[in-house]
Order: sequence, then C-alpha cells, then structure tokens
Amino acid sequence: MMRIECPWCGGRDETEFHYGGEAHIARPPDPDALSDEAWADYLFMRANPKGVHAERWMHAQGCRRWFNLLRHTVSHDIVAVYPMGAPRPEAPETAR
Amino acid sequence: MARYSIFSLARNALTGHRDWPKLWRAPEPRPAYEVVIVGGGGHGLATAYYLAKEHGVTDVAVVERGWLAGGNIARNTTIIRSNYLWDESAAIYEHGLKLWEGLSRELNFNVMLRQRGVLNLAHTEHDVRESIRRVNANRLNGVDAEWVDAEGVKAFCPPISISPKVRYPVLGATLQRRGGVARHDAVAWGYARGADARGVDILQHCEVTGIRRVAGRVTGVETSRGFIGAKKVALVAAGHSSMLAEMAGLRLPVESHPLQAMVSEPLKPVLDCVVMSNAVHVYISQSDKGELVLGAGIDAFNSYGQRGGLHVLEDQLAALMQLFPSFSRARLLRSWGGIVDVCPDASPIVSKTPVEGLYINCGWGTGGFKATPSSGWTFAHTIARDEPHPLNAPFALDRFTSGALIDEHGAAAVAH
Amino acid sequence: MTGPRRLPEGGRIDRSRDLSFRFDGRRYTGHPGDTLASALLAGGVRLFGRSFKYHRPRGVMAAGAEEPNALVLLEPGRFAEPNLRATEIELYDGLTAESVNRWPSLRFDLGAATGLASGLFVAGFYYKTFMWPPSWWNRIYAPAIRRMAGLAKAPGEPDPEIYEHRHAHCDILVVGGGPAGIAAACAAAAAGARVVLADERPLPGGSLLDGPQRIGAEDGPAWAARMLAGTSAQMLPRTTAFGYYDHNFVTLAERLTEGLAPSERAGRPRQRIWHVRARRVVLATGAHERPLVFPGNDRPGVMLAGAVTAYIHRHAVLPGSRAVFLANDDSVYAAAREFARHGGEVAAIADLRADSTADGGGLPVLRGAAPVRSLGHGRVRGIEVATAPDGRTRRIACDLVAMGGGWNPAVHLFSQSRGALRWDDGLRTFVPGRSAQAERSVGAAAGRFDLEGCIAEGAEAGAAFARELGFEASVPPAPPGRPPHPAAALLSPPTGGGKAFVDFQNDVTASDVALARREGMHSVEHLKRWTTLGMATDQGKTSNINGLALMAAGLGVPPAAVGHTTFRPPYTPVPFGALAGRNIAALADPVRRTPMQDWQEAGGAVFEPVGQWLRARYYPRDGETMREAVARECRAVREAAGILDASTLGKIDIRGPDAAEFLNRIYTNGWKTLGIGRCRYGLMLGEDGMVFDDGVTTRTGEHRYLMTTTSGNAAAVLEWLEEWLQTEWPELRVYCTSVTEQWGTITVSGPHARVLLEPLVEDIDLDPAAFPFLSMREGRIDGVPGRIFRIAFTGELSYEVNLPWRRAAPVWAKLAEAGAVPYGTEAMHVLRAEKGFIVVGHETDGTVTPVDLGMERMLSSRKDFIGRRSLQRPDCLRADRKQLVGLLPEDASEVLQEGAQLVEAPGGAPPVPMLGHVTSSYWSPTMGRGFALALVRGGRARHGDRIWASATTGESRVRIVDPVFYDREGARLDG
Amino acid sequence: MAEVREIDGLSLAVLRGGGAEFRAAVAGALGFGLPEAPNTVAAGGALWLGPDEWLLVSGEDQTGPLEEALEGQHCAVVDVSEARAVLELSGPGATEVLASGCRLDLDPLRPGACAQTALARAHVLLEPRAGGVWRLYVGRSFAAYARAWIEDAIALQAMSAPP
Ligand SMILES: Cc1cc2nc3c(=O)[nH]c(=O)nc-3n(C[C@H](O)[C@H](O)[C@H](O)COP(=O)(O)OP(=O)(O)OC[C@H]3O[C@@H](n4cnc5c(N)ncnc54)[C@H](O)[C@@H]3O)c2cc1C
Ligand SMILES: NC(=O)c1ccc[n+]([C@@H]2O[C@H](COP(=O)([O-])OP(=O)(O)OC[C@H]3O[C@@H](n4cnc5c(N)ncnc54)[C@H](O)[C@@H]3O)[C@@H](O)[C@H]2O)c1
Ligand SMILES: Cc1cc2nc3c(=O)[nH]c(=O)nc-3n(C[C@H](O)[C@H](O)[C@H](O)COP(=O)(O)O)c2cc1C
Ligand SMILES: [Zn+2]
Repeated sequence: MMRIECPWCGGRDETEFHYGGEAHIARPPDPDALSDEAWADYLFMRANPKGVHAERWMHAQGCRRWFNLLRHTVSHDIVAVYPMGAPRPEAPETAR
Repeated sequence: MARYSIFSLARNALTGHRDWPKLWRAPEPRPAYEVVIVGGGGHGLATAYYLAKEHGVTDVAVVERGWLAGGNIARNTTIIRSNYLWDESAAIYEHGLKLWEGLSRELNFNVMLRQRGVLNLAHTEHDVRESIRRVNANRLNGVDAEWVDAEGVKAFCPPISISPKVRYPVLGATLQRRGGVARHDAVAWGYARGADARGVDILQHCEVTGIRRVAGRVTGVETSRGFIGAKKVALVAAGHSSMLAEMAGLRLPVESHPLQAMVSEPLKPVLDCVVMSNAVHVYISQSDKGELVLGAGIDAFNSYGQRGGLHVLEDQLAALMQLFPSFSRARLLRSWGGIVDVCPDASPIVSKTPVEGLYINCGWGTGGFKATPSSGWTFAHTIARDEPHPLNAPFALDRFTSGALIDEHGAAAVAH
Repeated sequence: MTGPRRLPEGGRIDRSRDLSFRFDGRRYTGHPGDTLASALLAGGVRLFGRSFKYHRPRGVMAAGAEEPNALVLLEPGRFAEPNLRATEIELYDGLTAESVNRWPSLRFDLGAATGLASGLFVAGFYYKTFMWPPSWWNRIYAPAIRRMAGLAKAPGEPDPEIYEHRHAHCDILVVGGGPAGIAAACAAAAAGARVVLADERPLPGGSLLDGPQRIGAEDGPAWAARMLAGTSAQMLPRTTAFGYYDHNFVTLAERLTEGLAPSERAGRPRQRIWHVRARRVVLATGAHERPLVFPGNDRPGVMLAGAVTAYIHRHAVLPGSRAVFLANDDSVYAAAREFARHGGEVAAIADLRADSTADGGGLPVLRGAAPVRSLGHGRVRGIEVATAPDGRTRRIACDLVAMGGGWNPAVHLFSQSRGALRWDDGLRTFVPGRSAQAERSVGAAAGRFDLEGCIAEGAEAGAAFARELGFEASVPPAPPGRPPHPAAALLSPPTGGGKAFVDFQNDVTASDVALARREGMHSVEHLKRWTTLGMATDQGKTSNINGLALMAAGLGVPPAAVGHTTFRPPYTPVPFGALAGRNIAALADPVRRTPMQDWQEAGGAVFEPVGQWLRARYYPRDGETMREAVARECRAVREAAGILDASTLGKIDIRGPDAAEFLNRIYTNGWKTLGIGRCRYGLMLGEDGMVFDDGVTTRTGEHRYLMTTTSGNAAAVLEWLEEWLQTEWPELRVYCTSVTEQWGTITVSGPHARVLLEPLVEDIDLDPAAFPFLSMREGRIDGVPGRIFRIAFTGELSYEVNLPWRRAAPVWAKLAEAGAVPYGTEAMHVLRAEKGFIVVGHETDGTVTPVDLGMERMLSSRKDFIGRRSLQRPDCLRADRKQLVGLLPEDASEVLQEGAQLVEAPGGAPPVPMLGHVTSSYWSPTMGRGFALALVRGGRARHGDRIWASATTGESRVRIVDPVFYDREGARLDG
Repeated sequence: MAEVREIDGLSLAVLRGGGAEFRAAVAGALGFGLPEAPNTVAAGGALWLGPDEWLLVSGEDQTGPLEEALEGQHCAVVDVSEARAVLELSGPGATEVLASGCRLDLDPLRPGACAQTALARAHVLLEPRAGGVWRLYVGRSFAAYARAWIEDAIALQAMSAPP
C-alpha cells in the first residue's frame, strides 16, 4: 500500500488513485500520417524499466486530477511528483 | 540419468540415501553454444528440454540470473486448464494439457498433476452468456468443457455457497474436468534434470547484461560470468522480458506488474477442485499438503518488486467469504508476489524478432504456468527451424501492428 | 494446586480462580494468566501433538509465537479455530481443545506408521515415485497422498465471529513491548509525538516477564507497568504486527476477545486489523532462541532453555524435576540457575563450548560437551552426551532437556520492510543491516542482549525519531557498543543416533539437509523447496538459521554465503475472515439504488446486477414464468405503453465553448451541427478502434450538452473524458460533471405513451409534430421541473422523462396506476433486439469495430476521432471479419442459446471452424418466434444463407438475415 | 454512542471555473470568496473539491444568481442537490467509527477542513463540523450502502467497548 502525494490533496493511500501507465506518450497530431508500425508503437509499446519510471496517476477518490510522478519500480520510492504537461524532471541520485 | 522409481528409492534407503546423483550438473560456462536460452524458469527449461529431445539440438545453455526456477514458476497458483475462448489460444493450451498428461513419465519425475477439475464461476447474466459461449467454442475445438448450473456447482464442489442471497450469487460455472493443478517446482526441476541429462548446460547465478549483435545478427550474450557466444539467443524471461529486449534494441508491448498469491495453514482436505471467479475476483485450490492456495488480479502499477499491497489480498479474501464462508477461520500463512509480463491482449508472444537469431517468448502474464510444456515445445520448434510452429504462428510480434490481436480479456474469464 | 508441576508461589497467575478446561477429552485445571500450554505443562502433560509427515509424538518446545509443535484445534464445533499454538492461547473457564493431525488419538496414531517407512520418505521422495503403473496415480497414489495432507480439520460452518478494521496514522509506531520498545515509545511520546505501541502478548514487558530481571531497584514488570502508566503512547496489547509494507505501512492484528470463552465474547469482534501508516517505525521485537540439532531433539520433554524460565516466571510452572541444560551461549546458565532456584534439580549444564568461562554458580558443568541423542520412549528419560577431550559419552537421566543454541533476533518485519540482513559471526545469526524504510531496530531485535543497553537503545531511537519529526526531544546518548554474546558454531549432529530435527513441524532432519546438498539443491531457496524447511505454520522461526548453517557447513562455505530465504507477511498467521473485515455479506459491494427501487421491491420485481446497480429484470405477476412476464411486458410496449426505470444510465453534464469540438474527438460521428434541444446517438471507441461505449447526447444549450452512457460504464466514461481533457487536450475549455444521480429517469414507451404522459405534463406539447423524435423539452412534470427526451430504444413512440431523483418515484407510481406496464431490462432487450439495436457487452466484447456492427455511417470522414487510425490497420480491413447479422432459427419455436457458436455444418469432428456466435437471443412475442443477433464471419454478404448453431443443448439450423426484425422504416416512432 | 442521520433540505451545486474574474463574480453573487486552499471550506458554504471545482452548500438554490453573475464566462454551475445525499455522524466515538472505513488521517481534521476519500467502498466528501460532528456527502445511489456501513460500524463499536 503505497502512499502517494497528490499535488493538491497531499499524501493519500494508493487505493484512492487510479494508475494511468507510462507518462509522456503524446497522441500523434496526425495519426493518418503514421505507418502501421508507428501507430502500433503509440498504441502498445511501453517503456517498462526496472528503475525510475515516469508514470501517470489520477486521484480518483479525491480531486480527480491527473498528475505525473517518478517512481522506482523496485523500491517503489516516489522520487518526484509533477504536473501533466511538465517535462520529466531529473531523477535524484538517491533513487534505489 | 539415474532412473527414479520406488525401487531406486528403496535401494537408496538401504544405503542411507548417500548415492543419489545430483539432479543436474553445475558446469562452468563454455565459450559458445549453438543456442543460449536466457531465463531458467519453467518455459526456458522446457524449451531446452524439447530442443534436445525433439530437435536433437544439445549444444545449449540455459542462463539463469538467480537460483534455478526461482521466478514465476516458483510462485504461481499452479492452475492448469485449456478452456480458452479463441481458437488460437485453445489450440496452444490444449496441446499443453496433452503434454501435461504424460509429463511425469516423460520426465521420469513426478510433477504431481492432479486433474481435479476447474470451475469458472458465473455470477451475472453477462457471465453466463460469455461462459456458455466459451464452452461451445471449447467443444468445437476439442477441449473438454461443460456448463453446470448452480446445483451442479454445489455437487461438484460441496464447500461452496450457492446461496442466492449473497451480493453476487453463483449462477453456474464452466467446468473443465481435465483441468487441475500440478507441483510447480517439480515441473521445472523435472525439465531441468531431463535437459541436463541430454547435455544442456544449466548456468545458475549467471545474469545476462547485454546482447551482442553484429550486422543485425546476434552473436552472443554478455553475462555476469563473462561473454557467452551463441548462434541463437532465445529470451524467456517472463517479467524481465522488456529489460532483455531492450538490450537488443527491441521495444515490447509488455508491462510488468506484481501478481500476488497466498496460502493458508495446512488443513485436512476440504476442497477437491479448482474454483475461479472473475466477477468477485478470487481463485482457489487446495494443495496436496493441505494449504488453500489463492490468488486474484495484478497490482495495477508497473513493478519488479515481487510484492504488492495487502489491500489486494484483503479484497480477494472478502470475495472468498462470499463463496466459501466456512474458510473464514483458515489463516493466512504466507503471501508473496511474482512479476508478470502482461500483453495488451492478455495473450503471449512466441515469436521470431526483427533481429536475426533472436527469439522471444514472453507475455504469458498471469497464466503461463499451464502453458509450460507447450510454450517450450513450440518455442523449441521456432528456434530449431527458424520458423514458428502453426500453434504459435498467431502469437507473433507483428500482430500488434496488423491488429490481429487474440484478445482473451473480455470473454475468457480470469487469465489463469 | 493445579497440577503436579505448578510451583507453590510466583508467576503472573491468579491462583484465587480455578479454570477448568479440556484437552483431547480430558479435564484439567488452570488459572487466569495461564496459556493452554502452561496449564497443560502444569498438569504434567508432555504429549501435545504429532508432527506433519512422520507423526512423531511432540511436546511443547517454546513459550510463544515461535512454537512449532503444540498446535491445537480450539473449541471443536461452531467456534472451531484450527492450528492455534497452545503457547499463545489464553486460558478461560470451559476451554476445549483437541490435538490435530492424528488418528484415532494422539497417543495411538496410525499415521505414525509413516515413521516406520521414514527411510523412504526422505526429502523429495514423491517426485521420484508413484509414476508406475500410470493408471494408479489418479486412483491410488494421489488420493493416498491427499489423505495425509493437512493439520487440523477445516471448520465446516460459516464463522460465527466478526472481524473489524481500523485505519490509523501515527508519528512513531513501536512494535514490541519489551524493555527496548517501552523505552522507545515513552521517549517519543514524552516529546509529544503520536505513538502507537503494539505487543503480541497480553501483558507488556516482553522478556521482562520471562525472568528475574530488575531495572535499578524495580522488578522488571513493575517498571514496565509504571512506564506505560505515565505515557501518552497508545498501548495495544495482544496485537501482533504481521506485515511491513511499502511506505511505512504496517498492519496489526489485535485479538479483542482472547481469553474469553465463546459465550463471553458477546458478539464482540474477535479481531481488529489495524492498517497503520507510521512516519517512523521502531522494531523492538526481541529474539527467538535457537534449538540444537541432535538425534531425538524432538522428544517430548526437550524444550528451549528460555522457555523453561518463561514458564517458571509467567505461569509458575516447573516443566520438569531433573533437567540437563544444553548450553551454546551464556543465557542458558541463567535459565539453569532459575530452574534450580525454583526447586528443580540441574543434573548438568552441558556446555557445547569447550572454552566457555561462564559461571555455573555451583551447578555441575560439562564443558565441550555435545548432545549425542536423547533417551526415552514417548518422553525424555535422559540424554547421552559426549564430552571433550576424549569424546567419551555418558548418559544422564533427566525428565527435561533444556537447550539453548543462541538467539536469533526477530528480524522478520525488518526484512519484510526490505531491510538488508547482515550475518553476525559472534551471534552466529542474521541481524538487521541497512534499513530500506524510515525504521530502526533496537534491543534484542538488533542483536543486543544486555538489559540496560536495550533500554538505552530504545530510548535513544524514540527520542531521535521524535526530534527528526520536529518534536523537541533531548536525545540520550546512544548506549555503548554491544557486549559480546558469542555462541558456538552449530555442530553437525552425529549420525546414526536417530533423526535430528531442524524443522520440527515439517519433519525436516539434518540428513534431509545433507541429502538436498548431495542432490545439488545448494541454494537456500532450493533447500527450502526440496525439503519444505521453513514452510510450516511457524515459517521456520526456530529452524531456518539452523538449516542454512548446516548447509553452509556441508558446503564448507560461510553461512553468509548461503544466505536466507525471503521473509514474507504475515509474521504469524491471520484468519482470512479478519483480513476480509466487514466487506462481506450485505456490505460486500455497494448496491446502488434507483429512486424506483423501493416500488420495484415491493412489487416483486426480479433483479439482476448491472455494474453496482441491481436493475429490475422483469416483474412477474402471480404465477407467471419469466418468459410469460417478459412476453406480457413486451406486448404492453408494442400495443399500449410500458415504463422502464432508466435511472441507472450514466449522465454527464458537459459545458464550455469547446464542448462540440471535444465531442467530435471523443465520438466517431460529427457534433458541430447539432441544434440546441436536439439529441444524437454517439459511438465511442477506444484508441484501438474497438467499441467502448454508446449513448445519446443532447445539446441543452449554446455550449451545453448532456451525455448519456451505458449503466455499467458511467464512471469509466467520465474518467475517460477527464483523462483526455486533463492529459491530452488541456486547451479545450470544457467542464464535465456527473449528474447520473441528479435525474431519475422513466422511459414511457408504446403507442399510448403520449396519452398516459400527457395528464402529468403541464407545459410541453407532446405531439410528435411539435416535439419531434430526437429532441428534448424542458418543462414541469407532475409539478416538478424536468426534461423529456424523445429517444426510442424500443422502436415505439417513447418519452424519456428526467425528474429530480427523489421526485421520480411518485411519477412512476402515477404512470403505473394510470395503466403503464412496468417492464424490466429483459423486455427492453427483446424490444431493442427486434430493432437490431446493439448493447455494449452483448454485441461487443472489446474486439468489435463499428464497421463490424454495420455502423460505418457513424464514422465521420471529415475529422479525426479516438480510435480512427486503428480502423485502418490490415486486420480491421479484412473482408471476413465477424459482422452483425440477424438469425432466425428454422424451427420458429426455438430460442437459440446465447453464446451458441455458429458453424457451416452440424456434427463435425473437432476442431470445427467457427463462423461466429450468437450475441443476443430471445423469444419475440411480436413475431411469435425466436430470433437472435449474431456476429458472423463475412456475415453481411451472407443474408439468406443457412448455417448451424452449436449449443450445449444441441445443434440447430438457422438462417442469416438482416439484423433489423421490426419496423425497418421507423413508422412506429411517432406512435 | 455515535449516531448517523440523513439531513434534508440543502441545496448543493458543483461550481467549476477559474481566474480572477470568475472568483470576483462568484464572490459578488455568494457574498463570500471561494476557498483557495485545497481541502478547505469557506464559511459561507463552499467546499474545495479540486483546483477549479467546488461544492456549494446552502439553504437555498444558488444556481440562478450564480449563472447570472457568471454570464458569458467559461464555467459550470451544476445543481447536484439530488445527486448527493448528506449524512451526519455525531456522538462519542464518531471519529473511530469513520476510521474503521476511511484510510484518511482524521485526527488533524478540524472544522474548516474537508476531504474527499473513500468510506469502505463508496466515495465520500467529509466535512468535520463543530461539536465533533462529521458531515458526509455521498452519491445518492450509494447513500443506503454508506448508511448501512456506518450503522454496522457503530454497532460493532458498541459491542467492542470493554464491558
Ligand atoms: C502469483 C502468480 C500466480 C500465477 N498463477 C498461475 C496459474 O494459476 N496458472 C498459470 O497457468 N499461470 C499462473 N501464473 C503465471 C506463470 O507463473 C507464468 O506465466 C510462468 O511461470 C512464466 O514462465 P516461466 O516459468 O518461464 O517464468 P519464470 O519462472 O519467471 O522464469 C523467467 C526466468 O528468467 C530469469 N531472468 C530474468 N532476467 C534474466 C537475465 N537478465 N539473465 C538471466 N536470467 C534472467 C528469471 O530470474 C527467471 O528465473 C502465475 C504467476 C504468478 C506470479
Ligand atoms: N541473556 C540473553 O541472552 C538474552 C536473550 C534474549 C533476550 N534477552 C533480554 O531480553 C530483553 C530484550 O528486550 P527487547 O525489548 O529487545 O525484547 P523483548 O523480547 O523483551 O520484547 C519483545 C516483545 O515484542 C513482542 N513481539 C515480537 N514480535 C512482535 C510482533 N510482530 N508484533 C507484536 N509484538 C511482537 C514479543 O512478544 C515481546 O513481547 C533484554 O532484557 C535482554 O536482556 C536476553
Ligand atoms: C502452490 C504453492 C504452495 C505453497 N505452499 C507454501 C507453504 O505451504 N508454506 C510456505 O511457507 N510457503 C508456501 N508457498 C510459498 C513459498 O514459500 C514462496 O513464498 C514462493 O515460492 C515465492 O517465493 P519467495 O517468497 O521466496 O519470494 C507456496 C507457493 C506456491 C506457489
Ligand atoms: Zn487530490
């Protein structure tokens, strides 16, 4: 049961949130211009790192806002929380 | 390979069991092999076994980063069935079930297959419709399948509650009598022993850290025990598949999630079959040691942590209380997690890759234990012949581009 | 005196009260303050149970949570609890317990026959046999193996107990109420921190209760009581911390009615599970004593030395009269002295360490002694020890063997928190190393065994954590380094003298460990799985370290190189029911209720779950079958008028200048031309091109829309909309608000709909000419402001009336009174299927595109929308995709099975190629025949073809037809 | 013992919008400003739900005047008086009753604060009020469940109080 810092509501239990998968996957502006391969890449291919992962969460039982965070996929330490649309921050060195 | 039997046991008992040979050797890595299989789980070991046995390819190493068979093969709830909805799935899982049925003798290692029957419960009209759809499809595909109503469920599984008063009453179930459970570790050990006896080198504590390529062709793997050359490299690393694919510059449509399971303290036999429920989300069987073995769905987030949150287990147990109120006083003995690799369509990938000499077998997600024999069997074929067997041809990587997904989410109930 | 072994004085028992109880049918007496184990020991009982595999007779070995042997079934019958440890059961009057895993009785157990063949039943034996003849496996071997399974019998009835949950937050959670934990909790609480202190035992003090320790002038338990009386820390006794999860989430199990008879529990919850989120955690969980591994070390009467003192001090029980103490560390000497001080005879202290300088205090000491085997039948009569330097063996008569192999810090929770363990060569065990979370281990749990040091370490940790959290605390100096507490290396037991047990419950012996090594199972994880070492209900609390040390010795490597297995929750077993808590029975999952639900329940409706709702499926009148009721309801709608409770449909208020653009991206069709007051059907796809949801959306104002969704998908659709708005298109000025429960919805449908509705409507002209199909009007209905939509899922003249939620039921009642026939979801399905309308979840399953459904006209070519690109992938363009068709069974009286598969010809041998399946199938009272919708490979080009439906009930011939069966022209829409 | 009851007669509206102009117009219409800090309540009866979202609670319908004042602005005023039921939990031990179903840290919550969270398996908006009273706003169709859940917790509390 992780504790996730909602940028608005503060720290809440994981069960209040919905996980939204990898962050920073922008919908292609002109899908028609894409090859089937490129479209499949957008649809299905995911970074799945063992380490720091940039991912989206939504505070479903709270303010219903989406946000991004950086989380280590082994320690589950959350090393940064940042708004949708903001670039991925540098991961602090301490992330295990 | 020393044959195992009651006679060899008795003979060894007389000598204080001092003369049993090792189950497998602990060789030093050779500089190169024809095939290097990355991942010493059930699927990797089965692949090695069938490469040697079916295709005569014995210049093979299985490279395992930790202790042999310590990944998902060591931590699954051991449910075996083949009653999948789509033709492609039914074919590959049914092939597996047939292999299971002869496996103990094939390997001369008792994998303790218990075909006690698997019930997939239906709790809503929607479940009923989809269950019957699957039963009909299974029958046409030659997979044994029955639809049983609530009384039939009760007759087959006496401890279950079919009270209509609960929140999601049992309306009926699909039943595959040939489904059941097996001893998870034994399967891996049996394949390892069989592969070793045929000359396969099993290299434990040997982590692959890189995949070497020259001009679009694999030439070998970097490992924690040095470089190992290989004409062919086969990745069978379950939860860690993305990491390995990345070493070869490949992206996969796979995400790794924790999947938890748990056991109760051992109880005298009360539950003789496997019961699975998608709607209230729990599945359960009782092992031959007496523990109730339970699991349910994944923790939502990506993780390699081999653990999840207690709330997932609490929800499963609340669901269990609807089905088996008498199990309330069974006590949780141990819970654990494994890392499963999940594809968007909940079906596996057993495929060649764009890199020559590189093969991948992954995406079995929450349900690949039952496929251990057929996964190894088809993958061995794919590696040896450099082309897929018809059974695994539909499970190729390119389906994500063409859109020919084999979506087992909707209709096939829980994917275990 | 309650039993021959009860001391005349002392102990934390209330001698003024006698408690009578039964074990295996025999009556005994004890006192409040006894455990079942102590009271039985006092009564002279030695035989407590049988081991798992060989059914060896076993006594009690320990005095707490680590006990491997003394398992019982408490209160056989309705209140039965299986596999409880007698060492933890607090005695109450009338207690009844039974031993487990024996038949017919504990003393004469036929299962012990397996012990005779134990030469065969070595580690891993079953993998090697039972394979021949093949047919015997299922018939003979496997059932026989299964009969041997399990310990206690599973309770057969529902649990009469209830269990509750509590969520708690604190600054500092202290686990363990011994001297270290109490010092930590009090120091932190004194600084003002919110502190919770949990201890598994009924009384605080931990090991202070187990011996004669004094703190200054005070006796240990008095110190503990005084400290706790003066602190604001919340003390939870009988509370076991059983799991340490991510982000300092620790779970506790509090036993609320421990020590109360079922009749005294009075409906009180049996246990409370605490979910504690702590900013800091102090682990002061103490240590478990290690057994010694020697032949016959499992004979009843062989106990842990610390347990002997614990029984003396806690319960005034002297577990034997003449004892040999086997010492591998100095603490055993203290135990021997206590035994002697309380009237026991110490035959010898046999110290395994030749170089030991411990002071025997006048008791006979043999240094450099090794236990060769215990002696006796059923219970200990003596022990054979070999003494250095010549290895001469001698037999010493005794009725108690007290062994102490050294102490293992209880690092379970520390390890669960992912802290790294470190091998300590002095202690010959693992101790906490680097922490992974905001946590510290102190006292014996950290490998510190001097009392003053434990207290000082606890106080320092408590204060330091408080200060870290911003409280004012003066942090006392950390205590000096740990005094040495050396234990000798584990001896490899002599062979030939019988079984030397490592894991007592699972019957894993030293020779099993050696066999595992010979067979190549060198990894500690392989050792565990090959032998089942550490997998019993005690999870190896007393056996794991010995097992890995034996493996290390056998391999000739340091134990650190062998390592340890993974510690997993729970620390001690927790009932399933306790973890489920109150989310069971009526509270299992919310039942969402519509405004009409009371009326429907009173009217005898039959309900079906749809999402979290229970929707009325049909309304049987006296004696009607479902088919009759549904037929009547259908006819009413086709011929007169019916009313449907559509309140469960999701409703989303969508506003903003960019709302139309937003709908354009979300839906497959175009929205920019929809007039105010007009409605339009929309189809939503996932980005993979598959149908996700559908519904009618109405433009209610310049920049306002009201979207409806399917009942089951309402929350998912709102989330979907928010996701796109917030994450992808933040530039779109649109707000979405759920109004599902604002508006109760009654669909009035049928040729008489208007006539029925008109009297209730004040200011809306219901005349189809003035109020055309697919439009909306606002006005007063039954005096209440509401809205009416002209939408028809049945194909008949229909008005969908939206009223403020709580005002809908009176209108419903009035309509029913006026003659509108309530119809349920089943009739609705029949009626919509006759019209060829799809239902998401029937005709779709996540693999169906709009084209498959024949809805290509819903796909705008003038804009992009979610999922559009996916429809151009090769597989979506195949001509032989499964397409929506109608089916008519050749036998008109037949209703096809929903889920029947479609094939070209009957009776083929598997695998039979399948063409598709029946998605919806009903009896049509209108057509007087069965009909169905189906998805069929290339079906649209096959209208008129005859194929077969293959169902569990048989095969039938069907004709492929157009999916619209009724009123193709839409002539009935306006009544 | 704690007790729970439903209160009736409150007008509830969800208000969405942002920007200085919006806030000024709202303050003008309501007579008080919207709470800016997350999870706080403005005394006049506005509870923070999100950075651009509030729940207005009042004795009378405010949607009309608000819509007028906000004419022409991009915002939303949505009447949800029916959509949400309002429960009040009061009496000794009320906080413990909530703590058996809410994962939130309730101790620091004082009047003037509010929080959205889950009560067992239902979404709730919690508002601590004077006198140790907790107000719970819950989806109308979930009200019966929420109430049953609380009543069950109260009953258990009554039983588990030491005799
Ligand atoms: C809790 C749980 C319950 C399940 N229940 C069921 C069930 O009831 N029925 C069912 O059919 N399936 C079930 N499964 C799924 C099943 O366990 C898996 O699909 C299957 O075991 C995966 O194949 P495997 O055995 O080869 O994987 P693994 O055993 O995980 O093998 C992969 C191996 O690759 C190794 N590896 C990874 N990276 C490297 C590297 N860089 N170098 C070298 N080696 C590497 C790993 O250490 C590991 O040993 C369950 C899974 C879990 C976790
Ligand atoms: N002389 C020796 O060799 C020796 C050996 C061991 C202990 N000791 C003595 O023991 C004392 C150690 O003090 P301490 O405070 O560190 O330990 P402790 O053993 O006094 O207290 C630990 C307490 O934690 C409880 N506990 C353990 N796990 C728990 C869990 N998961 N949940 C809830 N409760 C749990 C135990 O039941 C016990 O009450 C010192 O007085 C020391 O001298 C001495
Ligand atoms: C089918 C099955 C049955 C198990 N039964 C037991 C058991 O009786 N006792 C036990 O301690 N663990 C049991 N385990 C769990 C293992 O101890 C262990 O937790 C699991 O293999 C995962 O490994 P890990 O916990 O070391 O990470 C069982 C596991 C499985 C898959
Ligand atoms: Zn929030």
